[in-house]
Amino acid sequence: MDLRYSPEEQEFRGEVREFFRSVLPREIRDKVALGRLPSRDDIVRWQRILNARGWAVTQWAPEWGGTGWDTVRQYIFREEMYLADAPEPLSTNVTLVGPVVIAFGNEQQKRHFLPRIANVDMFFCQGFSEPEAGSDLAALRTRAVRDGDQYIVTGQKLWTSYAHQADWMFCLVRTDESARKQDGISYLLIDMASKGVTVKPVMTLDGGHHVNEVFLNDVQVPVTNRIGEENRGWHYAKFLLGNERILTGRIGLSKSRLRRARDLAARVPAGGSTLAASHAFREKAAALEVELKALEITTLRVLDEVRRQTGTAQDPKISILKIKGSELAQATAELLLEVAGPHALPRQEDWASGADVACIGPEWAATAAPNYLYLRAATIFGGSSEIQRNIVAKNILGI
Amino acid sequence: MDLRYSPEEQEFRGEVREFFRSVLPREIRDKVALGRLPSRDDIVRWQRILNARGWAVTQWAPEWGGTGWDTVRQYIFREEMYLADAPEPLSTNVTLVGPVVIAFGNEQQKRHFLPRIANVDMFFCQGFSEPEAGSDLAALRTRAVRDGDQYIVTGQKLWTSYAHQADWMFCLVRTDESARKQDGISYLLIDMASKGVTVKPVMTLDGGHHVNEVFLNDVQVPVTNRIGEENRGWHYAKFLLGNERILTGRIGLSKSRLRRARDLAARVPAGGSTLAASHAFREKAAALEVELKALEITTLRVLDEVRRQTGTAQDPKISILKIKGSELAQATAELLLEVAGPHALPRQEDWASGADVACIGPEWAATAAPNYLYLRAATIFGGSSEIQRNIVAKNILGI
Amino acid sequence: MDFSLNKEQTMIKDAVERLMHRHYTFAQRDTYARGAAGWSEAMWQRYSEVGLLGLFDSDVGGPVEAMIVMEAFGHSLVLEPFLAAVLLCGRAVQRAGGGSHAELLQDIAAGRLLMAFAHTEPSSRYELSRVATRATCKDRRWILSGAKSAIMHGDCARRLLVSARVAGEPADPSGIGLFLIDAGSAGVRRTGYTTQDGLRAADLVLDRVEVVAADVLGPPGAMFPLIQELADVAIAATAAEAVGAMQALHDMTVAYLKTRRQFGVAIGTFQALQHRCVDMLVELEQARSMALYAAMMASEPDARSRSAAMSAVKVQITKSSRYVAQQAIQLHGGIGMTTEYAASHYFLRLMAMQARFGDGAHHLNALASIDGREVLPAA
Amino acid sequence: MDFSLNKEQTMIKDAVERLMHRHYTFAQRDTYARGAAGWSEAMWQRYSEVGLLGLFDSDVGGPVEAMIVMEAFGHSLVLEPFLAAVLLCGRAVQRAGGGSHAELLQDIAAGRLLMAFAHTEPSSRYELSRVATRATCKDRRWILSGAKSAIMHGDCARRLLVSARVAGEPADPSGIGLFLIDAGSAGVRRTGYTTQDGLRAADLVLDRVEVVAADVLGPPGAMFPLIQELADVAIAATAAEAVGAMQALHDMTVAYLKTRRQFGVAIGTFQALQHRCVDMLVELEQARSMALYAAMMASEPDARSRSAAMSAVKVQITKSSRYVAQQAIQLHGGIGMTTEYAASHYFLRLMAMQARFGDGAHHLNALASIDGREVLPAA
Repeated sequence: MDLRYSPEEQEFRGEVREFFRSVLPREIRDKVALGRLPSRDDIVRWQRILNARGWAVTQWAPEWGGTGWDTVRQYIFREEMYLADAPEPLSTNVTLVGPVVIAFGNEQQKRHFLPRIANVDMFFCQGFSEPEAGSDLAALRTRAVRDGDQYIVTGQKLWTSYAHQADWMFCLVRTDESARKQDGISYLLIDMASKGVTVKPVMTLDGGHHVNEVFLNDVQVPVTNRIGEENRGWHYAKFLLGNERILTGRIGLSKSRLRRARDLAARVPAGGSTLAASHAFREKAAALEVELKALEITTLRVLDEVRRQTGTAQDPKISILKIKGSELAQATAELLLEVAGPHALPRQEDWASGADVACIGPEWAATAAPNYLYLRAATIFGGSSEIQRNIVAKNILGI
Repeated sequence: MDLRYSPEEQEFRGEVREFFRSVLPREIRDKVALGRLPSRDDIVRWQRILNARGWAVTQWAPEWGGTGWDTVRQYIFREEMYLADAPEPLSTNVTLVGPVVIAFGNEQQKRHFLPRIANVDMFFCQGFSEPEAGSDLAALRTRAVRDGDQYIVTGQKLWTSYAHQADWMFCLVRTDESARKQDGISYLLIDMASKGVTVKPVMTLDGGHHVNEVFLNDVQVPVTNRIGEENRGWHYAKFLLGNERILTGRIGLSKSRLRRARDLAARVPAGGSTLAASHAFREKAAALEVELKALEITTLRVLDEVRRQTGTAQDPKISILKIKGSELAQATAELLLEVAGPHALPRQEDWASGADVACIGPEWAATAAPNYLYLRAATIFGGSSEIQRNIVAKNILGI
Repeated sequence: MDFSLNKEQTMIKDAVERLMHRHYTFAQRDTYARGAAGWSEAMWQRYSEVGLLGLFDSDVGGPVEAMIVMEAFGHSLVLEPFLAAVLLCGRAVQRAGGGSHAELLQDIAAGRLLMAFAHTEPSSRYELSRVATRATCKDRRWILSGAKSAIMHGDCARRLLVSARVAGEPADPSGIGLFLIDAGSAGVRRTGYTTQDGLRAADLVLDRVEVVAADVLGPPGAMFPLIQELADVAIAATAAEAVGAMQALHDMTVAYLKTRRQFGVAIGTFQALQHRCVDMLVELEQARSMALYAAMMASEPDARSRSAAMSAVKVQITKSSRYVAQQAIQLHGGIGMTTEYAASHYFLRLMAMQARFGDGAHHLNALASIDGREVLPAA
Repeated sequence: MDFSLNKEQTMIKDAVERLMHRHYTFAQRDTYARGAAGWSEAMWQRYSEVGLLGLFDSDVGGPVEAMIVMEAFGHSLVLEPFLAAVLLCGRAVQRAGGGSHAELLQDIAAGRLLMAFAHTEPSSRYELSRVATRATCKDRRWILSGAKSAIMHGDCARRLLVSARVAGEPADPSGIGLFLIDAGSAGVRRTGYTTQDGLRAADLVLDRVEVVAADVLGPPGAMFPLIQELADVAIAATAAEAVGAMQALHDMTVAYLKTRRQFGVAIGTFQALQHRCVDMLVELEQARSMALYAAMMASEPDARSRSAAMSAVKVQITKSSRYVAQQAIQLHGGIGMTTEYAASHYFLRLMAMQARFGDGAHHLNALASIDGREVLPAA
């Protein structure tokens, strides 16, 4: 047992850090550092910079562009990415659809889609949730009816991040009404330019446009765009959830937020000195740092088990990473909100969304509220904390 | 609306305060102040002092010795009692069995029992819970079979406070096996000296002897000791629960504990000064004081509604008093434990139980742990916090 | 000790609730918010008609009346500048101006004059005595220079009540004056904007703004006690507003749990969610008690006791608001995240309140700085 | 980065767990606790036989080995003086005594000698450098006078490792020495007692106790760094112990929820209780991670980094222990309150630990006193 990073791992960290330092465009970095949303162009540009270095799809199988790094290196890469204020690689492409195509797509699909996914020549969004299928995802009702070599897809998706920017959507649809609800679902790739696809923005409480309703009205989807077998889509989607959740803790991002809160607190007056000198603030920050440290080690334990193949994606610890990671993301955002104080009051959704407008009050405080607000979704989307607790309870209680 | 105490109420407070100051025996006060258990003799002695003044059974109907005070005065009386470090009047007698006899007993029972209950000539314990009937109290299985003018009672009671000191037990027993579980229960008064009654101590995690198992083996109970109608006992017991819960918050006691924690923190070294000077400690104490103030007003709101007969004992706010009151009792006890620090380590259950033995370490710290420990029961006994939440949920959600 | 309302109070309550019921549905509110002013001039006239705009006057209404109105306003997330113009500026003018500003007061009560309280500054955060704006006296006029920020409804106010330092260091309680200026005066630059909770506000830059002697409120240099009183009035008012908002949010959440179905049942049948609703109610009732305490203590003449009480109020209100608002969104799930649904707007109001008149951390710190076996005055 | 155990570590783990399985059921433990010593001499010999009593020796075992043993001990609530005699005193003698105390070390490892670390005092609370016991040098002998309290297993120790001040003010880190005294020496008065968690302890009064030069450990006046190291070792050890205890308590609670029936069903079917169990698990896993962090950082040579890390460990362990222990009792209901049932004993151990080597508030305060963008050393 040696819980220190090995010299090789430390060297790797240095290499990654230097890479981010040298190639991350300054205007993108500044946006991310200030908590403003990168534009679609920023996302694509950054992903292509990573792809050019061979680091866009690090977790993929090496034959499709993956780096072959073990889980600990993947973690280091992510952590440095957050600390460098770099945007994440586009998660719908990299973490969600790519691995499904690799695992369950046929040769032709892999050759066609994977390079385009890696380079964001196709910008994907995820069509899973529906108005009546939120926490109970398998209750989805969007239907796909076979018609020759096409599916005719009709239904409605909700909470679809990036749908207004995406070229493609990977989508769960019901192909068998008579089966048990998990067993009649298929996994389709849908071209957003298809006739019958309508995207309607859903504005969230931060004032941002992150998510959408997507209406599918007799949309024709070639059967060749189905990944894997008909009616097995639920199992494909579920198969990869574990791996996704390991990263959803986003500890590096929370650490970076905490660091930022401490830096900024030194600028904020309080009690004749600064907020950074207030003991109560310092205890709050220290308590968060402790919890983040603990969660970081919990994460590394899971990653180490995955690396040594002694663990599985069904390990309840993975739900713990999601539960605790989302709480700490919210807590660090709330600390930043506290630091911003009255400077967080002006509502300036355009500025936060990256538009080229003047900022009211100090820039460092202008996204404290929208980030705090949008992060309320961290414990709701991607399997709510209540659902995670149900999963863990089932696994540990066996009831 | 005037939320200040009226001049008459303040005068009343002064009178009560002076009374406690002048008549509370010093050795009893010292025990209570140090968190040690009063003995049976202390309890009886104190109750008789109150009774001599006419203040032992303040909430009872005036014809049976009550004072006729309104609910706000009852509250002031209790608060001053706690702040004076006086023991409570014996709750089993005063709050639990007495009001049931008054409401549902016949004339003869009232004349016989009430004066003895008020003066603790009969020391009562409560025989409600059973091993298989805890939160699900109505599932009790102790049977009473009619045999002429006797009941033959057989069964087992658990968590019976004071059973080892009591002369009498008021007891719920099943008299009809065939009815719905709440409808086959009767309310009996049982002489603890009866043949077939065995008391076995149950030691609790504080090391104290507070509760017992009571085995009832073919115990003969005269039918004249049944209060009210046969099979209506559950409803009698339930009828009075609301009134009891209003007081179970014991805010005065928590306030007194908080005051004590602040006083003692001034004696405890920390960070080159005292714990009382530590900002973190001061914030913790202040936060508790705020919550106690809020709960006090919530309590007074309920009492005011009861006084003006616009409220009922079914008001979900009453469960809130129990939920929050027990949490604050625990939180203040935990703060005292923190103040005591390493001085709380010696286990000296005899000293805490009032025995005449030497105390290890400072006396002020010696009961911090036992009090904290026994108060873990505050959220379990008398309707657990979970049960209270179920009750409120039913009332507000209507599901 | 009496928690009942008297006849006049009951009438005010009924009147406000009737106005809200008729004119302040979520859809109507949305229309007002989208208007140029960001609130409804028609509503303002209605408030005036039922006498609400004169509630700064202690002969007409005290803290209990303010509480009644603010609770109803919180319940409907009212957008109009009642707190800023009436409770704060009206009161300030009445308390400090004496008879000389009777006309101002009539105009306020009649709904003809909007004022705003321009006290907070870009670097003052929550410290009431931190005033860097300077007022210097020259030929019987005062010249004001400095910056003010996050002035509630400062964008629409015709007159501004500005605090400025006539002497002393930036955080000195003594040496602060209050000045009335026209928003259109030379040297006033203001930037109006919408705040997170849909209210309007403004930042001001004052560059050698002239004030005549008649527009000086009270003795310059000695106005800190009044400023502190106004802050305490504001805390009491927002406490009631928060209670109204929390009540509405709790009701909404309970209703949602009864109707939303997942896994084949109403999600209100899940015990974990039920218990969360109960804990929200506990927090709400604790907050309500502290709003009552605030109403009681707002007229306390001893400034130290009053401010300590208001700190306690803010601590509880912040804690309760945070829990109730966060859980309401969580229990609503995705729908709670959208601005189409009312819950998010309640969340925003409850969040924004925390950054006005001192947040929970600020006030807990204030309480912790008081010595004593108890830090709160007795009820 | 590697979380796996090597072969020797796996062997130690198996050996300890085998001992616990065979000889440390709850009933057996109860017998040991009721014995005169309050623990089992036979177990002590068994520990010696499998080599555990030599684990102070850095050639034999490091922090990981200590963690393995302490976790198993926590799981069974072991009563023997392993932490006091082996991890603390053994280590202290080895680190400071050099070769001159080789015999002592052999005796410790063989189970022939029990020692206790007499450092804390009635007024020291959690401040490591607050030592009022005085040592004065006279004719090449040291004379010790003062009082020590809450000395873990100080009642049975034959020799005591006593800290005393040779110079400086009461809280001065410099000026502290470590002295070996026989428990039976003239001038030693000790009061033994049981602690809340069933361990034994003693308070000591030292009245002009003489110590010969050979029994002085290291350079007198410069022993604070070693004391700090011992405190850090103790924190790492109790972290592992707490994890073992929490794991046992969590398992016990889950098992109870499956069997206890109320309202006609197993109470484990109630979602609110299920979720509580999950939150306990979250806290347990967070604590386990920090116990691993402690094992890693215990050998960190930089004292500041090491102590900061241990403060973080104690903060997390305290938080987790508190939650897991309190919820375990709550979920057990009445049965959890009784000493007949094992849960209460776990509660007591987890509670008592908090008052040893600094509670959560003390260590959070320590962390908050460190400046920097991060206060913890990187992993």
